Amino acid sequence: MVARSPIRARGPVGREHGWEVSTTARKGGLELCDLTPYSKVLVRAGVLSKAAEVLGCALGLARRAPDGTLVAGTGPGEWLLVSGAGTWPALADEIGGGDPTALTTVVDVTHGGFLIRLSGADSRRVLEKICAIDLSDGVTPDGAVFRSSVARIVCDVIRDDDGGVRSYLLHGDRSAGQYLFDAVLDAGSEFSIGISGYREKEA
Amino acid sequence: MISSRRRPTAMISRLGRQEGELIDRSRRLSFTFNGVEHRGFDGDTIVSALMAEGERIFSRSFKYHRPRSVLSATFHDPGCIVQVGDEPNVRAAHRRLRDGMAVEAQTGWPSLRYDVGAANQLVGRFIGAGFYYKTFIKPQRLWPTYEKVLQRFAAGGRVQASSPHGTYDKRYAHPDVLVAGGGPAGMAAALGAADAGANVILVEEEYELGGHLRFGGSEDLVALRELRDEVGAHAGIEVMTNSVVTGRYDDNWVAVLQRELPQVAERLVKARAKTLVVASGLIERPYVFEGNDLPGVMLSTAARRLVNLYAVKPGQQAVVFAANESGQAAAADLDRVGVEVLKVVDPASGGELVRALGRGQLEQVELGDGSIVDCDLLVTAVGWTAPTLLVNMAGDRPRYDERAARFVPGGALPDTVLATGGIVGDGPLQALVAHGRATGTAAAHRALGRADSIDIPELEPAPHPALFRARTHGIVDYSEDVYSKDLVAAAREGYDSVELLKRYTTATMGPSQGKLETINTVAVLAEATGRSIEETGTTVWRPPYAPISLGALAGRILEPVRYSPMQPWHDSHGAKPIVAGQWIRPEHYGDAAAEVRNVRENVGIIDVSPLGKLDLRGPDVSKLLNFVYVNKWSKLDVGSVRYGVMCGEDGVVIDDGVTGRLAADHYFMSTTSSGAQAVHEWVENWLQTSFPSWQVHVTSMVSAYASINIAGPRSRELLGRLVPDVDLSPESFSYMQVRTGTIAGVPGCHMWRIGFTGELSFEIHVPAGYGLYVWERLMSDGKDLGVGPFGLEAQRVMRLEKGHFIVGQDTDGVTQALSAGLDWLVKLDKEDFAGKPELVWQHERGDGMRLVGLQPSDTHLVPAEASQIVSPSGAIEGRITSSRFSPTIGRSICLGLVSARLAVAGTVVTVKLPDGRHVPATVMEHHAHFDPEGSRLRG
Amino acid sequence: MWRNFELEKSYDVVIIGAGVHGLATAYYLAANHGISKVAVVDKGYVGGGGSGRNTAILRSNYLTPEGVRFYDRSVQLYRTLAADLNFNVMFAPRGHLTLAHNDSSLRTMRWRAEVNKLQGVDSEVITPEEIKRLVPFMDVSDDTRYPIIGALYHPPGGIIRHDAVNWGYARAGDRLGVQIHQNTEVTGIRTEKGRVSGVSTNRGEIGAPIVLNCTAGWASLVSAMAGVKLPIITHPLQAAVTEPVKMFLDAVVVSGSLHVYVSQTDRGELVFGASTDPYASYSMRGSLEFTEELASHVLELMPSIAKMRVLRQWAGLCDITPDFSPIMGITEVEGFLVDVGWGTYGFKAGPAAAEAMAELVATGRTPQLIAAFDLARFAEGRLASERGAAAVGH
Amino acid sequence: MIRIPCPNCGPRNSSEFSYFGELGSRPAPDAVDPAHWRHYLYDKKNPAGWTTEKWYHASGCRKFFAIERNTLTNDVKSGRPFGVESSSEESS
Repeated sequence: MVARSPIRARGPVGREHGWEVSTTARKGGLELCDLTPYSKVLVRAGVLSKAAEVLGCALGLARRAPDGTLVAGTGPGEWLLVSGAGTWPALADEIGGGDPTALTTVVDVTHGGFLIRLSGADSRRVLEKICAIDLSDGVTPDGAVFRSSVARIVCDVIRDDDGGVRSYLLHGDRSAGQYLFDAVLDAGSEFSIGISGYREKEA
Repeated sequence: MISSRRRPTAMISRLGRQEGELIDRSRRLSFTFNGVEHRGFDGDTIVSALMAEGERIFSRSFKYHRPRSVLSATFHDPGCIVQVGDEPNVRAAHRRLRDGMAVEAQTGWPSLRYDVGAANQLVGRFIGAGFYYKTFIKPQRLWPTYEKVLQRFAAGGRVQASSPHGTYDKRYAHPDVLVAGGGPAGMAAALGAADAGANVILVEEEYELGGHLRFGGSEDLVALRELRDEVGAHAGIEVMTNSVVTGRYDDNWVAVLQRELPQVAERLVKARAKTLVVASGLIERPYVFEGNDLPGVMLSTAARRLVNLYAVKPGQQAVVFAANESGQAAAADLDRVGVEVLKVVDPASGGELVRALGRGQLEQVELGDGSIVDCDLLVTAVGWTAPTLLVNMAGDRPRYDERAARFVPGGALPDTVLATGGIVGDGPLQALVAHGRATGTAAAHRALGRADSIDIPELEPAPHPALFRARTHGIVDYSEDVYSKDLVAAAREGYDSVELLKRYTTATMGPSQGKLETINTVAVLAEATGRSIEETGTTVWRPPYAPISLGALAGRILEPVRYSPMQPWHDSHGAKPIVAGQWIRPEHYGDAAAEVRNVRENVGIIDVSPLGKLDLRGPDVSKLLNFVYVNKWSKLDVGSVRYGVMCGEDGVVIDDGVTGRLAADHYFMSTTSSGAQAVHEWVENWLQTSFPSWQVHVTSMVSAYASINIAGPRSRELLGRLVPDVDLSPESFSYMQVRTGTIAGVPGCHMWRIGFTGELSFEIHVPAGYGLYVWERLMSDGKDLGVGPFGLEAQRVMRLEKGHFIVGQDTDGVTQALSAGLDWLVKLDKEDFAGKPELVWQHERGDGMRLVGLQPSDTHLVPAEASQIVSPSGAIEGRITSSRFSPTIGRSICLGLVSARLAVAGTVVTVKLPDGRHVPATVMEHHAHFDPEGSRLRG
Repeated sequence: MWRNFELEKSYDVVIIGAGVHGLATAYYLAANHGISKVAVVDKGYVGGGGSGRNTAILRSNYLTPEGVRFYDRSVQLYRTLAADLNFNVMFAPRGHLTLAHNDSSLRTMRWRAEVNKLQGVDSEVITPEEIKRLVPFMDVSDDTRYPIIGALYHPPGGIIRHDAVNWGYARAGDRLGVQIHQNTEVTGIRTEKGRVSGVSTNRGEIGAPIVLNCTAGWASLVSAMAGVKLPIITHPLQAAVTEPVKMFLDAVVVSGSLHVYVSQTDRGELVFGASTDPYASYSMRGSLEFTEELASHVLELMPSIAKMRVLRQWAGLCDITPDFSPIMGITEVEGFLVDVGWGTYGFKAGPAAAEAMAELVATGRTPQLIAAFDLARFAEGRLASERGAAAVGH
Repeated sequence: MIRIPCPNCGPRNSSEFSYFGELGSRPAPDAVDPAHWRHYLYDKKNPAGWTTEKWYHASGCRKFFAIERNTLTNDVKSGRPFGVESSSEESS
């Protein structure tokens, strides 16, 4: 039994948590990485609900829970939880109990989306070729979240710098994963973008 | 007669080093012009290199094929448009020379020098403006023939079908301040804005910053270096040279075209500028007089550019008609480099220019005192045009300033747009810089939301004599070959408003879009009609400011493509791909009929992943379903699924699909593939805007599940081998039910007993990451059962055999639910649902079209889809909407929409085939041609 | 040419809008029915609206029998127009191709072809190879993003010089006694007891027992002056033209799926259009995204012309009706007639609409040719089914 | 590219949105006569000036909202969401 990302694994291939992944080593610099195997959970609840309080993250912002889960406020009353492959974010269980005052929904969307990470000092210059949002630090600093069109695909974009290096997570509809991955690579070719393999415990 | 071109009496040659020259004399480049080898320097434009080598004619005019040379020596020079390799219409007075360029003149047959088309000059006035409208009228059938002849004279270069697309790019930018124009005022504005803390983009059309300072004297060059250094050192300013702001659209959406970048041919920058500073400078305008298009007649700034930027001597003996300082400066430049300035004619002291004379090039100038001066260069300096496009696009209307004899911005700019430099007014360098700086600071303050006001010094247009036309008539529009006489004649005919005149004569419609021509057109019209220029008004400038390639506008090709998780398998198993919206799907794997037979006899699997899938949760889902579907949903048991049809508020069918109830408050809806997004929006629209109190969460799951339909008599056996935890027996899992379980070890799969094909079938929805794995397991584990893949074509055949309609194929944009034969489904006794009133009325009327099954009498004749059903008199009574040959029952089968009165079983209708034959077909009792009772799929 | 007149106190007929519809209606009133005490009033200049802003494509390959019959009449009138008006309108029937990129659009093409043939109009579905022969620059390979799988070929379709048509009708009408009043803006429409009595303008009052609304872009606002509501939404429609190059494209090419149409003028320019702007607006300022979309779609079809440059873009206003079909004929206000709601099809319909409207004015009876396009159809639920194939279709 | 002020996401390019036209109100389906229903379906005010219309942020928050827009200038006043949960907002 094997699960596959919509993005064709390049270079040497291995298995992680039942997913086929690329094991190409990181080279540093501007790079693009397929993290689709990560667990992704969509939470819908009222903005004033108990769930919202537990998630502790307003629309447009992301934070990390103690267990490492990335919580992103992706819409009004909507959150995306990202945790390591094969895990289930503890937060999802905390809020899953239900709220009698407002409908709360927790949906596993791990298989519904691609998740890729674009990182490197030039990542902004790559992204601003295909995304109309202002990527300056003043408008979208580290921890900023927005949903918009990237290369004509709707994506959740999370600015999630990696040890001081500018980095973006892109999450969108799985079927367009290969297309978007290629589009980012194409936009990044001017800046010598590279591909790196799957990284564990990265989120 | 053929006009000939004599060699210039003396070779126009390269001058010694000029202080502000742009050429790098250490870097020689070679290129060809009309196949002949030439050499130039790095930094040369194509035209400066050619002129340095003695070439003078770069094109022939559009209508009369008159020889054309340098006029303005700028991008907009109408006489300097050439073909470079496979690139047409290159601006040769702007484009930098590159080693190996193959430059060709675009007009002139058989050559620039001996041009047959120049014979048009003989007929002269005969093909003046409006000529076409008044001739070639009879006989009318000959117009296409005349047209072909006229087309040969079309201006412009050539495109080639073999040209590669090339690399183009786009990017977005979000500057606080964008400055359009990198002359002194523009540079100062950028500095003023950046010093105030703004992020600035500074855009300059030329290859380097500086504007007119570049071809000025030593003082100008010193000032230029200072400004340029300061700009270059400022971290807050991004400079884009050889770039042009092509337009300012609503909400300060500013388009910048960057040309000739290292890795891309052109890049379109789309900037959302908080404020825009327009510093587009001034364009020198030509003077209208007889012979004003002769090679050797040029503008003062053209002469100064050639001399100072490219060290090219534009002539040997010159007359300068100087109404302003620019003319005086040109005379001084020419004198300095050894051109014999025979006469400087100053209109302020009564000097008058009457006409230029010469055959093929300037030979003599006639002045107002009757004197004739032999010369090969005539320089005119009669005033300026403010290119106001960008401020006009921001809502400003130009106003004529009579004192300055030019149109200026009208003063009605929004807060987000400011102007500085020559477009606003004139002044010494310090005044331009001061105005630019203050304007830049003000722009930054507005962009950054600072309240403090900035004092911007006055900058007024300087008085200038109103000189437009001499006492002779000449060319007004060089690229269109429109003479002032043509304009006068057209105005007399009644085309006496500037818009009508423009359209009738095509003046201002050529490559420079009126930058050089509009003011003279207006002035001549004003003169002809006895109105003032102010009363006459000007035409509306239209974007883009400079032409922009289709490649740059298109940018990278970003056409999203969506793939199913099983696409790699399809690719490696010979699937013929078909484009279905953004999706690529298998049409068949070689033999659709065999795929049909295999499903009917054994078992087949089809990838239906693009199906719309909506996860619906909450206590009010059944209310929602009751509203959006035409049938009833209140009593759907957990574990059951139901078919539903959605209509718009006009009763027209918009989608269909099945929805299952997975748990008390959890439903799963499937929609058509093409309707997936529209249905999602449709559902959200009702929920959010009409029923906000209903508690329903909708999540699109299109991509979350790989969807596979397993169809055929052996489908149960096949699926059973992979499913350990669900009892698939008909007793416990009957038709129109849904179960959730494990398939091939993959948990959380939904299994539906439904069937579009009419066979016993299971539609499984597998977490997408496992889709390919499960597909491969179905293929390998079902080998002995004869499992095979089938594609869309086989599915289309089988659904037609079964009589299932396809929304958008068997229905169209006006097909209401009852016309689709859905009387059985529509529940008019429901309190409310989308489109209900229209369906109530349709039911009462009972008219319109009806979808029916049809079988042609000739069992092997398949009428093409869209064949019309006609009455004996030829009136249209319906059409075939779907047709195929059924391998299962061995005959042709159809669905069709027919008039209600024909929709009676047994009626024989007449089908008109595309080849004209009329054939009979019989209306059937059912839509289904095969197993109408449904015993197979219920089995 | 046409003359300028002082406004008279009253006319037999006042026509609002000096575009092709208004000018041609005036001409046919005078030429066919001897009614020449007619004023055509316009707030701008002759042909300054949609009639001078369209891409001048003529065709009759519509989807419904009534649509085909109607537009075919228009093409017939255009064919002889130069001789009729003694003004060369430069009609060039170069052939018109509507590309199909998928099964469903190919089916619609065949549907149109079959309906066309039944009305005696020359239309045929052709193959990619035949398309390539007609348009050598077209990429008909099947490895493109949206492969071309066929086309509706309509040989009688072509292009014309739109200004010449406007001016030709204006000149001819003027010669027959029609008065054209430019810069004359209608500010009100007067009615008495449910019938029209005249119009108010910025140059004074005019009395008239019959007033025609022949405007585009402003049709619903003008009708509202008479108290008549129209089911119209106004959207800008943009167009663009490139720099000229030597002739390489003979036919008119339309792709509904890619929302683009293109032809090459005798001057060598490519003229492009697309679908209407995505939201209602009276703005004619144009947008950048229009040219971007246009370029990317044109290059899908003809990738080798990437180096051609767009020289100018502009916009006009289109009055879109719910069924993408016009509204012609009487209204609930007696004497107030409409010839509106043309969406993107107005120019090509001009002569036939005008001929029929003139007949309606002269005889008081709605000609059969336009009966299906009455205003009452919306309230009565009898929409014309051009919507069945509502893609771009210029 | 005009900007549309999404009440949730702030101003965004109009290409991120679907346009749903003038706001109208749906007649009760049982009492309605054809003329009124079709007035609801087809008739629009189509003003040259300010109008209230419905937009959907398809590429963003996926919420419907109403804005005031001037159809001559494309000026837009801030958007207002439909049926928000906080009781302080009026739904329309």
